[in-house]
Amino acid sequence: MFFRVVDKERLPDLIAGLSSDHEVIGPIEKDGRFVFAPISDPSQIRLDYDTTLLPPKKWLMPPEETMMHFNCADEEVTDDTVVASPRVLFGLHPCDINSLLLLDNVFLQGHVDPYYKARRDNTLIVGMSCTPSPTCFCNVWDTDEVHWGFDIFLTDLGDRYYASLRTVKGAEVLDRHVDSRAVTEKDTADFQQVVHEFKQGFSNNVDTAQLPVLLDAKFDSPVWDDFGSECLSCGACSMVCPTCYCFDVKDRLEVDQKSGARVRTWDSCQFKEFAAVAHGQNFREDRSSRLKYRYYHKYWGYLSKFERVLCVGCGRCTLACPSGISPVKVIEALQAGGSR
Amino acid sequence: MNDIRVDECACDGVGNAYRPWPARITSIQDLTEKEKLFELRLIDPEVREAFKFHAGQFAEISIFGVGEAPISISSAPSKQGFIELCVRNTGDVTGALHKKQCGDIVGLRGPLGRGFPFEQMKGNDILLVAGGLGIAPLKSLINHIHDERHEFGKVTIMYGAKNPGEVLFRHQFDMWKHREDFDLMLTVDESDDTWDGPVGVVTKLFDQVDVDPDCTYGAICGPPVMYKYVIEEMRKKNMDVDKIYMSFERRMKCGIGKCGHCGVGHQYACIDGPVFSYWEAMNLQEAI
Amino acid sequence: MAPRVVVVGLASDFGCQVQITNIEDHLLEMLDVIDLGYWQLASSGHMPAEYDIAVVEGAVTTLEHVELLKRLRKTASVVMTIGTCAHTGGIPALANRCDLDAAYSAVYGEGSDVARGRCAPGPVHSVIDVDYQVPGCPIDTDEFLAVLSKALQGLADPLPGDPMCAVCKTKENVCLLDRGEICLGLVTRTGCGAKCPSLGRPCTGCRGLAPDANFDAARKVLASKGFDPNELDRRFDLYNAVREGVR
Amino acid sequence: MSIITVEHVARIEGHGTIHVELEGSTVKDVHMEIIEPARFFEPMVVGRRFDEVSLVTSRICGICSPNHAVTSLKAIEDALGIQVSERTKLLRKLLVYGSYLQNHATHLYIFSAPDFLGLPSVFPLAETHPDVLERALKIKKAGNELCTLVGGRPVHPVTAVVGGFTHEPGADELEAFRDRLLALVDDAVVTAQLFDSFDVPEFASSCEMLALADTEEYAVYDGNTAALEAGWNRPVQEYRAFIDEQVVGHSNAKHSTSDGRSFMTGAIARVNLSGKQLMPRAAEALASLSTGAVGKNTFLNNVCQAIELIDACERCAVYCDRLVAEGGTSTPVKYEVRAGFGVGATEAPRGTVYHSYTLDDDGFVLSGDIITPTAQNLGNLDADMRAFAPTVAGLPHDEFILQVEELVRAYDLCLSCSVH
Ligand SMILES: Cc1cc2nc3c(=O)[nH]c(=O)nc-3n(C[C@H](O)[C@H](O)[C@H](O)COP(=O)(O)OP(=O)(O)OC[C@H]3O[C@@H](n4cnc5c(N)ncnc54)[C@H](O)[C@@H]3O)c2cc1C
Ligand code: SF4
Ligand code: SF4
Ligand code: SF4
Repeated sequence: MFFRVVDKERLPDLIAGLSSDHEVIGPIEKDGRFVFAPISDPSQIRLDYDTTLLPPKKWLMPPEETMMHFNCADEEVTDDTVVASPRVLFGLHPCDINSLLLLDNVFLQGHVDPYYKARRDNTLIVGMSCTPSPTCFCNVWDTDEVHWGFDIFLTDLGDRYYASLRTVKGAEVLDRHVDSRAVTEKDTADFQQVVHEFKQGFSNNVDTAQLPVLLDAKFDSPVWDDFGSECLSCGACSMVCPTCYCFDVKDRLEVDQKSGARVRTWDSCQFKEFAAVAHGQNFREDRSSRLKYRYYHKYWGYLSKFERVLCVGCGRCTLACPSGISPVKVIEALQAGGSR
Repeated sequence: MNDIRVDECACDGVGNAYRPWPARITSIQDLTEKEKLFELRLIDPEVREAFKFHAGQFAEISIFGVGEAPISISSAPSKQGFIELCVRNTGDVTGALHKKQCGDIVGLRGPLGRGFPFEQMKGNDILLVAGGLGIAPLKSLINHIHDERHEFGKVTIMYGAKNPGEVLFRHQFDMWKHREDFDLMLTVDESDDTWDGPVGVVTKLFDQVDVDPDCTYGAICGPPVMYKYVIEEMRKKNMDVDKIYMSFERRMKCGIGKCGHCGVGHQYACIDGPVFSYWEAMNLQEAI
Repeated sequence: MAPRVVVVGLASDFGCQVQITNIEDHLLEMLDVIDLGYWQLASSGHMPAEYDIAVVEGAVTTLEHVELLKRLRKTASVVMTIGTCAHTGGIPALANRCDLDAAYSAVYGEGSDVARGRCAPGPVHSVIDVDYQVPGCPIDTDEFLAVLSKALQGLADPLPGDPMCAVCKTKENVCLLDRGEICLGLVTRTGCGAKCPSLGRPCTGCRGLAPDANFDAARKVLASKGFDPNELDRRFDLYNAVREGVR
Repeated sequence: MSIITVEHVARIEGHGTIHVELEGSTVKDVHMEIIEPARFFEPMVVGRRFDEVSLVTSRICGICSPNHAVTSLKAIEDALGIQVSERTKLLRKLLVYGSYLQNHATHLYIFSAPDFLGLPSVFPLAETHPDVLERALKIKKAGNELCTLVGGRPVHPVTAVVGGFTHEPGADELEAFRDRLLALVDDAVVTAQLFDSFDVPEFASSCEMLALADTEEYAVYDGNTAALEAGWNRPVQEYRAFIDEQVVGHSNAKHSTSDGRSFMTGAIARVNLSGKQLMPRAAEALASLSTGAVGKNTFLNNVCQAIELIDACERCAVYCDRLVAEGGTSTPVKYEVRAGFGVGATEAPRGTVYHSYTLDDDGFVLSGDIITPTAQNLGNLDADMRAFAPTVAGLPHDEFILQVEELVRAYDLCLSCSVH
């Protein structure tokens, strides 16, 4: 990786430059919180954002997307293309960039998911350093740092950015759109100082020792019933999670009943029908088993395949859950062993 | 940068893995009141050629406007160009499929999942235990063994159905029995006057067999409640935990490890299974 | 042959039938795939003797309605209800919360002779079996078309059973509970695209109780946000006064 | 004596039966029986909180739901002493006009036009007069979309709450809609010409006419109630003093009188009272009517609705522009909950609608009173039928019935409203 330094005042140049041939998506304010949305004017962007309501996954795998159009009479697919236009995801925090790496594992390995891949291939990622907020616990999973999965990463040094350039594309757009200069020793020293302070800023320090073992060993723990009784099975946690990727597939017919579209929508393992099969059998009928499964899959199922947990500690689920259920509380309860 | 279209992006060589391919129904056989046996032939020769499967794998059957359903392939991998599916009418897709006629077209995607370790099983005795519709995936294995019968030792099939009317593939079993390729043991939960065989759950049949645990592979498929009891019997016969295989049914939307529905313990039934060894299954929460 | 459809209104504001006329862009296409046998709102003519699909709007409030429904169930192979009135009793069923006789006297005066033959307002499924339901006050036209399509194909009723919040999240709404309002999306059946919360108004429960709702937990949520937990029940009554009728 | 009944009269909103008693060809009695079941809205709002009232009353009618919502909000605000912003008023007027476009297009084309074209419904027009059907659906759709733009959906607005709106359309949406409305003016003019071209009987109702009237503009949201013949003009707060309701034996809906006289409310009353305040193209259409003036021929209510369509398109375009240009906010104003009594009135497509509520200290409703346009018009409809039926009693049976039905439909009844 190599590095450049960009003055803060010059940042709008980068955004404006990127806008000339990309759709630039960045954090903007909405009703006192933030969302990733198209930026029409660089001044809209709010790089001081804590976290967004929905994670960046929605720009790679929208909540609802058409997979193909079909014709019923001959069971023929008439169109299964998706057009992915060039995009920049601007200002992603390390946790969110890491979340994309976790999604990549699922969608780009084995049978490649062409819809995700098309968008991913055509998306440039500009990361941005952040300040820990009370619900963050990325430090726990080492997802507070990111070393791959972006084109440019900007670390805020107060009056300037320390820009890490990961890809040729990243280096090229930076060079093209904005004045930058070489890194001095002072810059790197300031960078280290900023990172050091950042690492001190976390308030959650969850004990994750032997989590997969705990999940198996305490599979029948009353902890799950306690959380289950408070869970609304609303699925909010899954929707806002940058790493939850489950989906449902449905066919929709046109009014003429002759053609239609196969559509996928975000789904949640918290929904009752999620694991129901024919003949009235449901593998996860009760709330607590569904709530447990979400953690079980995140901290063990996924880990068993990809050697990482399926959580980046962004805290969105904590903010979204009406009942205040959070990974931090769940893991702590499991570690403590008893009920909450 | 330019727009990228899905069809331009290099996927795993076979194009869009979610895209069903048209297949023609070449024959339909009524098996029971609820089950029919469909024979399908993929229309595109290239796709047909690429459709190479193992016993225990499944396919996604698609009827546009209704949806998709995962169905085990019942025919033997050695049978080229066609696949057979034994389908019970239980809902939307299976119901719509049951309404189709010979010559109609449906969508097909696959083969999917991990099947039985056929090569590894060679040279051994085989004990297959099926309950009800569970015979569907096992039939592929039986057919395959049948095609390479000389590679196997003793082959025993235990099959339990609710009542004589629900016994699937009776005709074929009679044929095999006749040729003494297999030891076939059938039982029903409730008998009627057409039945002169054993009555009771399938595990009762274990009293009647000798198993050499050193060289016997087990294969199980049936309703969820069945596995525990069958495994108990197999373990009583000292069969190794890693020589017992079983196929699981879970809800599935994609069949390729993305949609998340078929989670069983820390695995996915669609790509890590649907066939698991008992050793694996023991380590899967909520599996058995 | 296109199945013959009759559209019948019980006690309602006709809003859902109006919503059918509001399918402007697809109205004629829709009339191509069905044979519209009877629709008092839009066409002259009498109810035919034979029909396949009966679409029912409105709550049951009179003995005549009860008889009519029984007749529909006998004749039609498919009964589909549209709207909250038919689904839960809706707003008309709020009348259950008042003394009907007193209400009657209040509206018509003591001993009046009109509006007789009434019964306690309730949902259609309290009288006959229902095959398909389009909940909502009023119905969403797209959902109506989707359910109609399922009915035409004979597929299972696709009514979702989960609460509203997940869809609300996908709309990137700041939760109204966090903005100091009581939102019934916690327990209300999803399927409307979280329309009200997305427009800044709390969910009022018009789609009925989500079968998998956790009412107890939702009361606790309200309490934790500083509201009176019983407000959940009181507010939910608005469209769900016949609570045991909520499916 | 023979009795003719037309049960469940088609193409009206709600269930009603026309009852005619004939002796030979002499009409002995004729009236409208409202069999739409009673729905008890007034007792139902009792005990609900003030901020739930508009949700309940909106469900009085699926067509004029925006009017019931807005009217009850006005009544509640009156009770709580809330003054809403100009911007809120403008948005509410758009909602009201959205229901005009929607209602008038539905009533004219889907309910009434088949009468004049000799068809059972509007749908066969798809074959014979596709342009007419297309125009009908286009206007109707614009009405729906105007309601959706402001209220969030065509029926039962979501965003209108006590004190303001929870959401309002963006400037780009308003500008796009303005363009669309301006493009619709010609369609509305053609509609007026079409209905002007239909033959209607020469008939003069003996009735009084009531509508809101306002010095500022064509009244739909603000204003006092004015009487055309009696010439008075009184604040809506006094509505109980100038409208009496009576229970009549044959109807689940009550009948109304003013000063002992039956009266008419709706488009024809508004055009008579406020015609001078119509927008230019609408005024032009009114001036060029083949009948010269509308006067008191209730059959001409249809044409008056068509003229209001023109006016609505022109006027709403201006409102859209003002909303873009003027700024301000529609965010609900702050208020305190307290006891009180309040009245609200607006002009619904079918006439003036009045709501009033008494609230207790915590803002729960102690009593409510609602008078809908149809409930006001029914008495006059019976009077008109009694006057009109004998003049056509000599016609062949089917034609006789059709003429009576046409009169009924000209009223654009909303029976579900009438039995609120
Ligand atoms: C690996 C595998 C192999 C199978 N092999 C066979 C076979 O050989 N023959 C056979 O008849 N059936 C087989 N099944 C079961 C078959 O897939 C389901 O019965 C079928 O999906 C039901 O689909 P449907 O649309 O007809 O029913 P639906 O109308 O979708 O549903 C009926 C019920 O089934 C549940 N369900 C919905 N989707 C699924 C799903 N994808 N999987 C399971 N249940 C679901 C629903 O919750 C509902 O309760 C297999 C399933 C799996 C996972
Ligand atoms: S589980 Fe929660 S904290 Fe972890 S990535 Fe998902 S939303 Fe963020
Ligand atoms: S957000 Fe909370 S209440 Fe909702 S499903 Fe997730 S854990 Fe349960
Ligand atoms: S606003 Fe309502 S529907 Fe949306 S998340 Fe919050 S409680 Fe759920």
